[in-house]
Amino acid sequence: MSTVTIHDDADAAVASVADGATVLVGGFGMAGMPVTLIDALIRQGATDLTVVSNNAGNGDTGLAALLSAGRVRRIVCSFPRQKDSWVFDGLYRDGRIELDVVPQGNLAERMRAAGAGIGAFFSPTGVGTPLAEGKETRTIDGRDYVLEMPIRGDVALIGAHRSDRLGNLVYRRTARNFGPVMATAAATTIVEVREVVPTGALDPESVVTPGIYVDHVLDLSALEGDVA
Amino acid sequence: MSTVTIHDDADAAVASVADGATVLVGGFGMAGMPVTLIDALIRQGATDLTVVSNNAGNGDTGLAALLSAGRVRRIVCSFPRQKDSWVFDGLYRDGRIELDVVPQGNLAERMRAAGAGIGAFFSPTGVGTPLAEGKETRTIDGRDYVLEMPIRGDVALIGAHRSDRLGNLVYRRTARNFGPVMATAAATTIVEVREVVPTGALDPESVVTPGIYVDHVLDLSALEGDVA
Amino acid sequence: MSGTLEHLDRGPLSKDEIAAMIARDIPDGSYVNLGIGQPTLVADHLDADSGVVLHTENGMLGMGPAATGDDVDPDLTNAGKIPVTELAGASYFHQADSFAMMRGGHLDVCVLGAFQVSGGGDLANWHTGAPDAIPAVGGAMDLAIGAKEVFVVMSLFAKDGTAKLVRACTYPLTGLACVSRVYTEHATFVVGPDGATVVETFGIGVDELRGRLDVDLHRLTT
Amino acid sequence: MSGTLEHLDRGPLSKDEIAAMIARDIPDGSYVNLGIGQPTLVADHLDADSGVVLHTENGMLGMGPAATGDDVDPDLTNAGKIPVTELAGASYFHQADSFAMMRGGHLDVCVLGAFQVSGGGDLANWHTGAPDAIPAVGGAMDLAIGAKEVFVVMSLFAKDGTAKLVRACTYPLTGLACVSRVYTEHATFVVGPDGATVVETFGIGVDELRGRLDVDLHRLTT
Repeated sequence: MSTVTIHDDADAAVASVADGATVLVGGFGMAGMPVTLIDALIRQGATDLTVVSNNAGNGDTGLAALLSAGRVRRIVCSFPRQKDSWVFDGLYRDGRIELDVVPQGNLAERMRAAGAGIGAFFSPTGVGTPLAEGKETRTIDGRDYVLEMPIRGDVALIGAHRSDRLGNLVYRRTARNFGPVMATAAATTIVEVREVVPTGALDPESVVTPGIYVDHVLDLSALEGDVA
Repeated sequence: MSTVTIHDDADAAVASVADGATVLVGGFGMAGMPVTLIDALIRQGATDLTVVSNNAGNGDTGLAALLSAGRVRRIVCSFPRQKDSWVFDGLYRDGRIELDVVPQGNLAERMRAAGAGIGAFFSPTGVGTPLAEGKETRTIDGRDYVLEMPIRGDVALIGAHRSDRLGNLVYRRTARNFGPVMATAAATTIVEVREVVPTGALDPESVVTPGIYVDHVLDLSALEGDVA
Repeated sequence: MSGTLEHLDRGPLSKDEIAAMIARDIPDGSYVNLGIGQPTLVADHLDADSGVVLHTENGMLGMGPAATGDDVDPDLTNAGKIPVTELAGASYFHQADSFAMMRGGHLDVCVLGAFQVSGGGDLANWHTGAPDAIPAVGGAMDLAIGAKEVFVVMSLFAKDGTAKLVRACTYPLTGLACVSRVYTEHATFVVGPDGATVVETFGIGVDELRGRLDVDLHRLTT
Repeated sequence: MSGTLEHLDRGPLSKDEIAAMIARDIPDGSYVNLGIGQPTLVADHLDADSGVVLHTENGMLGMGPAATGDDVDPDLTNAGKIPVTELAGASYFHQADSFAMMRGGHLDVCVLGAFQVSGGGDLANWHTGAPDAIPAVGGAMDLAIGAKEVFVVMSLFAKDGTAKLVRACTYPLTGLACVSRVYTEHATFVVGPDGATVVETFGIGVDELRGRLDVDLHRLTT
């Protein structure tokens, strides 16, 4: 449905996230991370979450704060260990969070598959490594592949640069990263943008995420207005 | 290699196409069809070609002219039969061309798979139909899928709107269609563009085909200058 | 609705009346793909303020009406290669992305023509199976399995009088159990796992339909 | 080159000298991905007119040097989350497209660090296997199997003196038979199906290397 809801209230934007949901969280490090939506999700209280994200939180804000609040049962990511991943590191060493490490390209492609209606695909990444253990393998045209399954989200929380009122999105520089893929892979996609522009103001050639993939848009410029 | 060659001579742009090559030909109908490159390929003389394209030629120009010249042994396409596909229709009824009909989405996804290093993928399209006969099927999460294999090209001939000198491409409106996917799926990608602009003149956010996928660019504006 | 509506005081629907009925059944704000031919007529009956957004599988959301005069642009066509226009809020994407959108279940409705539909919702619309026919499938198989709801618009009977709503398709299939509604000049149907249910009839009654169709027909129940 | 070059009149290479050697071995016009850490140094040794284009797997081609001062933009980082700059002719793309580019074999060279490399070119660089280590793979496995050529830069010996060029990796693998060249402070190697061949040595001879490494070492032949 093209009935995108534009919000000036972060709490309203994330109101529907349920306990036990699988939440796709955009961002590569802090670039593209939907910090305002994550803060609202912490206030909202949903718990027992599975989070799918490239990293497992940086510093003490954003995804790290959600982990710190004890809301995440399991995290699926490619690169949890970083110099500023102390929140995750502590939870993991204490056995308080499950970790599923997925190579970054397989992580992206598995979410793309979910969004694109692909049932499964053969990837050459990870063949012969511990991350392929227990997975079906096949040799095709002389090359070895591992069968990888889609990763679907109940909800995606992503950050973008601008949205129009139909939810068409443009991103900025490498903050684009996982946003476009996650938007396709979740039943409900919630986006925070720096600015909502009138429909028709975005160049149709340059729209990266068509509004069909977007359900809720949080207009950070309206939010900041409220706060000021 | 980023050593893209910019041509003002269509014959030079297609000089390397070999007999027996698999040639991916862009365009949906005439929109995005690289007519000038195809005309040059006819002059170049390569024969016994397999052509992969959405249609099997329209009218008497472009792909239809290549078929008419007897250079195509086999065509892989989704929609050969159209009101102006008389060239193909005649060859097919005379048994002078092989036809492999592939659903349009599978055609696009199979070329994407080739470009993306995916060994094979399970598609729900075509399950239970004659176009899935003889193919492996599998039920995943309660849904039936058919295993589809990549389609690779030796050469892609595509049309785009503009290129910079590194081969970064932008398209225009629905003429984009198969161009970006074919550029990724061929060993050598040859593009005709209306205009070559200086490197740096295209917005990096709006580049649709990064130059890494492009080998030869024919600058139609330079060509038209020659002709005039 | 309490029971099947039998409109016996009028004749069959015109093509425009069928298109209007389909338009009425498309929820506001839907993302919709209209197939080539008769389905295209539905666009003329969608309210401008319905918020319905049209997808064309050659790579666009936000497609506007057919282009005329100076608006004709060879770079902008629909799936039938007819020049069309662009609405505010449109976007363009390549073929793999366009069919990912379709196959991934993101379109709400697609409207297709058909040679045959079975009571269970099987669709045959790409190939007559005739030995001299040139097969051409285009995006039909992707649309059939991709959209959340597949509406078929067709004449109820072929030119030779054969019924096109059937117990089992005899033409080569486009998709299995994919159609949810069928719109014809004589009647509209819901089809699917529970078989075919007659929603409304026009100039013919359910009992007479039963006599002319080789498929179990249910009446709507309250 | 006629035979392995043994530079016995000098000491081991510095990190900058290693980076310069790698830069020298990257053909002009290559599309290159430089891994986090020591591989990043290679960028400082690429000629501006070499036409080499840098890929960063978080979604960019045409990456420029690290950003400083007012050029720092939180929306523009490399794979190590370091702020970087954009060169003319750059382009941005999402993660699925970025890894399609990598997995699809379109990058000419990637340069990675390693814990271990085998003579056959197996790579271990993501996990020490220690029970208390937190595994983190990032794009390493995709890069290992994706680029046309994978160059490894590493110290030849670990801090405890153990050789890192080995007969068979004991650390968990990143990729099988994927590395083509290995650059270390003491020597550079070609590895692959024919085993390890010493290309050049620095401050040590091939025979001494043979004594310190548990891997068959070939000399370059003319």
